[in-house]
Amino acid sequence: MLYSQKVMDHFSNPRNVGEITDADGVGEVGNPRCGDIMKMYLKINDAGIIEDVKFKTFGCGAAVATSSIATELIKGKSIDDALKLTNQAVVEALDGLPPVKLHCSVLAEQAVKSALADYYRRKGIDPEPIVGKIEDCEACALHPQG
Amino acid sequence: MLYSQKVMDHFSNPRNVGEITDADGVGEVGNPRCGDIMKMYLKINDAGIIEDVKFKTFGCGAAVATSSIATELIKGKSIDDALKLTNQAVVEALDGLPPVKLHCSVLAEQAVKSALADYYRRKGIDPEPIVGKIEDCEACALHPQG
Amino acid sequence: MSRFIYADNAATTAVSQPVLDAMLPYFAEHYGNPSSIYSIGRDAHTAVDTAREQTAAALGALPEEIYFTSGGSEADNWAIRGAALANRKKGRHIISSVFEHHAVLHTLKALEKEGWEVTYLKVYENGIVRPDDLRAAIRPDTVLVTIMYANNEIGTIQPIPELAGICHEKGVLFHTDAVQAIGHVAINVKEQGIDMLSLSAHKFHGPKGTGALYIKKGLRIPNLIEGGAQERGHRAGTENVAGIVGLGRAIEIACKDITARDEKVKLLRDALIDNLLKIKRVRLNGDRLQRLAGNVNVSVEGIEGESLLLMLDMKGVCASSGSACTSGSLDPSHVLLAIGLPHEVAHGSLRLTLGEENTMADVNYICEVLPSIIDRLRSMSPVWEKIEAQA
Amino acid sequence: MSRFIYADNAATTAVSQPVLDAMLPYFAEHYGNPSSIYSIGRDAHTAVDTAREQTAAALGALPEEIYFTSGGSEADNWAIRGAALANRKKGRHIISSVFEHHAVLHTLKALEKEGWEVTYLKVYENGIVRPDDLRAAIRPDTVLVTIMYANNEIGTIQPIPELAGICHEKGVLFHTDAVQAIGHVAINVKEQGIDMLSLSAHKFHGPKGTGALYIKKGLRIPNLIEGGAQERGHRAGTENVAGIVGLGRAIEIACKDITARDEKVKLLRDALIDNLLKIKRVRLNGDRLQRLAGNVNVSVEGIEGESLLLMLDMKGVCASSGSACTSGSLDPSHVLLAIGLPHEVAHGSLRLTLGEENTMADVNYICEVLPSIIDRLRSMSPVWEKIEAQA
Ligand SMILES: Cc1ncc(COP(=O)(O)O)c(C=O)c1O
Ligand SMILES: Cc1ncc(COP(=O)(O)O)c(C=O)c1O
Repeated sequence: MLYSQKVMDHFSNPRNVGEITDADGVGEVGNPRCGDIMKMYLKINDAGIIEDVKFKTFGCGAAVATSSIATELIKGKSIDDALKLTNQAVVEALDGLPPVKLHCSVLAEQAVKSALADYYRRKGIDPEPIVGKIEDCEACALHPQG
Repeated sequence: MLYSQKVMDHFSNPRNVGEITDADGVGEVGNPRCGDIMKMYLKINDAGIIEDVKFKTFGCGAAVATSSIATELIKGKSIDDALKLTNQAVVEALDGLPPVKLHCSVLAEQAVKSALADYYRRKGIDPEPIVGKIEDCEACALHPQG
Repeated sequence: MSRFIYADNAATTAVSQPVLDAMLPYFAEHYGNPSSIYSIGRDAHTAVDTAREQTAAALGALPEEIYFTSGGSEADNWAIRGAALANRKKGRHIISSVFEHHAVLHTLKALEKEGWEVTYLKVYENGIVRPDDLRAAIRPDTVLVTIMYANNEIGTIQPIPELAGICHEKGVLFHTDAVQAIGHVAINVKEQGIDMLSLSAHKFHGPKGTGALYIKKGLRIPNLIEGGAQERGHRAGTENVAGIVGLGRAIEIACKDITARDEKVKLLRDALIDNLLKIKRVRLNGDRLQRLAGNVNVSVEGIEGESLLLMLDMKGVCASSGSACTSGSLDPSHVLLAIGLPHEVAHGSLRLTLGEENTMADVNYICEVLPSIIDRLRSMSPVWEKIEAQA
Repeated sequence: MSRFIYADNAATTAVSQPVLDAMLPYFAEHYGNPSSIYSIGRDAHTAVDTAREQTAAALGALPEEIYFTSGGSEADNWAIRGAALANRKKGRHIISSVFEHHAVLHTLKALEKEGWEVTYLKVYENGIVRPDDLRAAIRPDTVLVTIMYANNEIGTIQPIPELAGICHEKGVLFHTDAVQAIGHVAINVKEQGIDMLSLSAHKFHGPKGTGALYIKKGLRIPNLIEGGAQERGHRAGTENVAGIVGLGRAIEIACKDITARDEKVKLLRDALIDNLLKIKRVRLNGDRLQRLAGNVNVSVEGIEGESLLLMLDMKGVCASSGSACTSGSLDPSHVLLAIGLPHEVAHGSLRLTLGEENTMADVNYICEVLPSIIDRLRSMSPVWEKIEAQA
C-alpha cells in the first residue's frame, strides 16, 4: 500500500490541527471500532464564510491526511462551497489514495458536513434538507474484506 | 535419481556384452512395452559350471548395469550357485539402486533363471521344479506410479 | 534518515550472508532441473536432498517426511485441507483456535462452507490455549486438531507437546503451524508427538517463497498441487532449487544454539517492554513469559496503529501493527480481539519483533523516539481527549 | 569432460545475468515484506508492481489481471480447479487434449474422481489439436476448455486463437498452459481471446519456483491457497519478491525480439533435425513446421532413451527423453503414445531443446558424437537385433 507524497506531506505536517473553543459548529464522525474518528471545528462569520477550521483525528495516515486537506479546501470558503466538497475532490487534492483507504475521504467529507449540520442546528435550523443525512457507517461499508 | 559409481561403471563398461552362438542356454525376459529386455547366453560345461556368459540388453542405465553385474556374479560358478542369485545380491553388488529402478535387478535375476530353464529344457528336463516359474511381468509390477 | 532499525522480524527477515552464499550457485551455474539425469541436474537433485536432510535434522524428522512447498501458507492449506479430505469418511469435525494465522483460518472457513464443522478454542487474556479445553472439545468425529506453535502477533507459545499428547490419546491427527516458532523454540516432532508441521524459510533468514510441510511417515494426504512426480509424487512443480537450498542452510543455522541466541534477544525484549510500560496507558498483549524471545506487542490507548508506524518509519524504525499479511484489511487484528481487547484499543497496537541483529542501542533509540510520537498523535486524537476527560 | 552443451532448455534454463542482477537486491537489502508500511516494505511492494506491469505488457494484459504463483504447476491447478468449481452450477464437463502436461492432466483426473467429465481431444500424428474436433466436443454443460499453447515434449504449437474463438462463440471459458510458449510465440491474450493463461519463469531464464496465472478481468475463480490478502486477496503467502522481480525482468527480455531470436535458433534446429534423420531408423516426432524454434524430438529405434542420455552426458551433452518432470516414472511418454508411437519406439525418444545460447558448433558436436553412441547401444540391444533380422 503506497501513499502519494501529498498524503505523506499532509500526514507528517497536518494543517489546522487542534480545537476551536468558541466554534460555531463541531462535527464528529466515524467510530473507534472501525479505527477512524474525525472531529472538525468551524468558525463561521455572519457572511457565511468559514473563517477558521481545526480538526482532531484518530486514525491511519490517510485519515489524518484527508482531514488535513479537507480543512484546507474549505478554509476561507463559503458554506455553500463547503457543502459542495466531495470525497472525490479530497482524493484528487491528495493525488490519489490507495483503494483500501478511499473510505477516509468519505469520512473527511462527512466530517465537514457534520460540523455544518451542527452549525445549522445551533441556529435552530433543521440541517437535513440543507446538508443531507449523514449515515453513521457509510464509510465503514467501503471497507474491503481482508 | 542418482546412480552409484558402481552402476555407472557397469553401464559405461558393461562386462560380457555380446552373444554366444553355441550357447547351452538362452533366456530373454522383459518386454519392449515396459522399456527393458534382457537376453542372456550361457555356456555350461559337463561339471555344471557356467564357463561363459554374455548378455544383450535394451533398457535404461540400471538395466544394463544389472545385466552386467549378474553375468559377473555367475561366471565360473556352478548352476546351483547361479540359481541362488537373488535380486538383492545384484543390488548389493552395485552398491544400491534408486527405488524406481529396483525392478531391473529383478529382471536380471529372471534373465539368469530363464537361461538356466532353457538349458534344462534343451536337456529334456522340466525346468519348473528346479528353476521355478518365471512370471512374465513380475518386474513390471514393481513399476511405481509416476 | 540517519538510523535504520529493523524491528519487524516476525513479518520477514533478511536473507543472511551464509544462506545467500549457499543459494547463489543454483541460479546460473547448477541450474539443472533436479529431475534430469545429466550432471547439472544431479547436482541440483543432490542439493535438494541435502536441504531435506538439514530440515529433517532440525525437526528431529526423517528426510522422507519433509515436503518442500512455496511457503507457510501453502503448507497450512495443504495440511489442513489434505487431512480433512483424507479423513472425510471418519468425520467432519476439526478443532483449531480463534487466533490462528489467516492461512489456517481461511482454509477452515472454506471447509466450513463445504460441510465441515470447526470448533475454535479460546485463548484467554494471556493468549494461550488450555489443554483441558481441547480435551473437552474432541468428539468421535474429530479428524484434525490444528493449533499454531507460536502466535505471529503476540508471540505466545502454546503447550504443543501437551496438546499433541491429548490428540494421540484420542487418536486424532495433530498439525501445528510452526512458522513463527522455528529457530526460537526447540522442536522435535517425534518427541513432541507432532503429525504435521508447517514452516516458512523467510521467517528465519531464508528466502521468501519457500517453506515445508512435515508429514509423519505413514500418513497420507491428497496433493494440493498435482502434476509431475516431484517431492516423491506429492507436490508437483519444478523445485525452487535455490530457495530450497536456502531454506536448508537457514534452518540449520536457526536451530543451532537457540538457547544462547534467545537469551540475548530476551534481554533486549524485556528492556523494551519495561520501558514501554512506563508510558501512560500502554499495556502488554499476551503472556509475559510464555512468549517468543523477540516479541513485544503493546496497545497504546488513544492512537491508531498505522499512524504510529508511519511516524516510526520516519525515524527509521520498521515495526508493525497486527499481522503484516493482513495489512490490506482494515479490521482490527482478530488476535487482539481474541485476547479480549476492545476494538478501539486493538486498533492502537504496536508490534516490535527483535532479532539477534538488534542491539541495546536499538532498544534505547526506540524508547527515545516513541514517547514523543505517542504524545504527538495523542495530542491530535479525539479519542485520547475523551480518555483524558474520563480519567 | 572437455565440452559442455546444454540442450535441454524445455526442462529448465539458466537464470540470465540481467535477471540475476535484478533479483539480488531483494534478498538481503530490500528484504521487506511487501505488505509492510515502512520504506523497505514499500520498495518490495513497488518491485512486485513493476514485475506485474512487465508481465502484463508481455502478454497484452492489464497488471491487475496477473497473479503470481509458485510456478506453472500451481497456475495450471488453480486455473482448472478454480474454473471447474466456479462453474459447478452450469455444468461439469471439461475439454482438454490427450497430451497436456501432467499439471493439467492430473488435475483433470482428480476432478474426474470428484464427478466432472473430461473429453480429451486427439492430437493426431502431427501432434496438433483440430479445431473441428473442439467444435464437435463442446456441449451445453461444458464449462472449460484447456489446451496447451505448445507441447513440452514435441514442441508442436496449437492453433490457440482459433480454439479460443470457438470457445467464445459457444460461451465457454478458455485456458491455455503457455509454459513452453512464452518467449517463443507472440502472445496477446486480448487479441487471441485467452481467458486464463499459465506461465513459469524458469522456462525463459527466470528463476525456478515462480510463475503466474493471467485471469481475465471480471472472471472470478476461488482461491487455491487461502490466507493473507496478497495478490489482491486471491493468492495468499508472503510474496517471493526476488523470484517475482526475476520473472518480470525475464519475461520482458524473453518477449522482446522473439522473431529475430527464433530465426537464429530455427537454423540450428533444422540443421540438427536434418542430420539426425540421416541416421537409420530415426524419425522426427511432431509436426516439422508448427513447432517451437528450439525443439528437436526424435525416436531412435532399437534403443532406450535413458541409456542414450547417460552416454550423451558422458560426452558433455545435456538432453532429455520425454518430459523431465516425469522422469520419476518409467512409463513411456504419454505424449509420444498420443501421436501414435508404439510403446517400444516411445521408449527410445530423444529430446534436444536448443536456445539462443547454442551455436552451430554445438549442433555439429552433437551430430558427431550421437551416431557412435547409437551404434554402440544398438549393438548390445536384443530389440535392434530383431529389427535388423526383420529388415
Ligand atoms: C507445458 C508445461 N506445463 C507446466 C509445467 C510445470 O511448470 P513448473 O515446473 O514450473 O511447475 C511445465 C514444466 O515443467 C511444462 O512444460
Ligand atoms: C503463523 C504464520 N503462519 C503462516 C504464515 C504464512 O507464511 P508465508 O507468508 O510464508 O506463506 C505466517 C507468515 O506470514 C505466519 O506468521
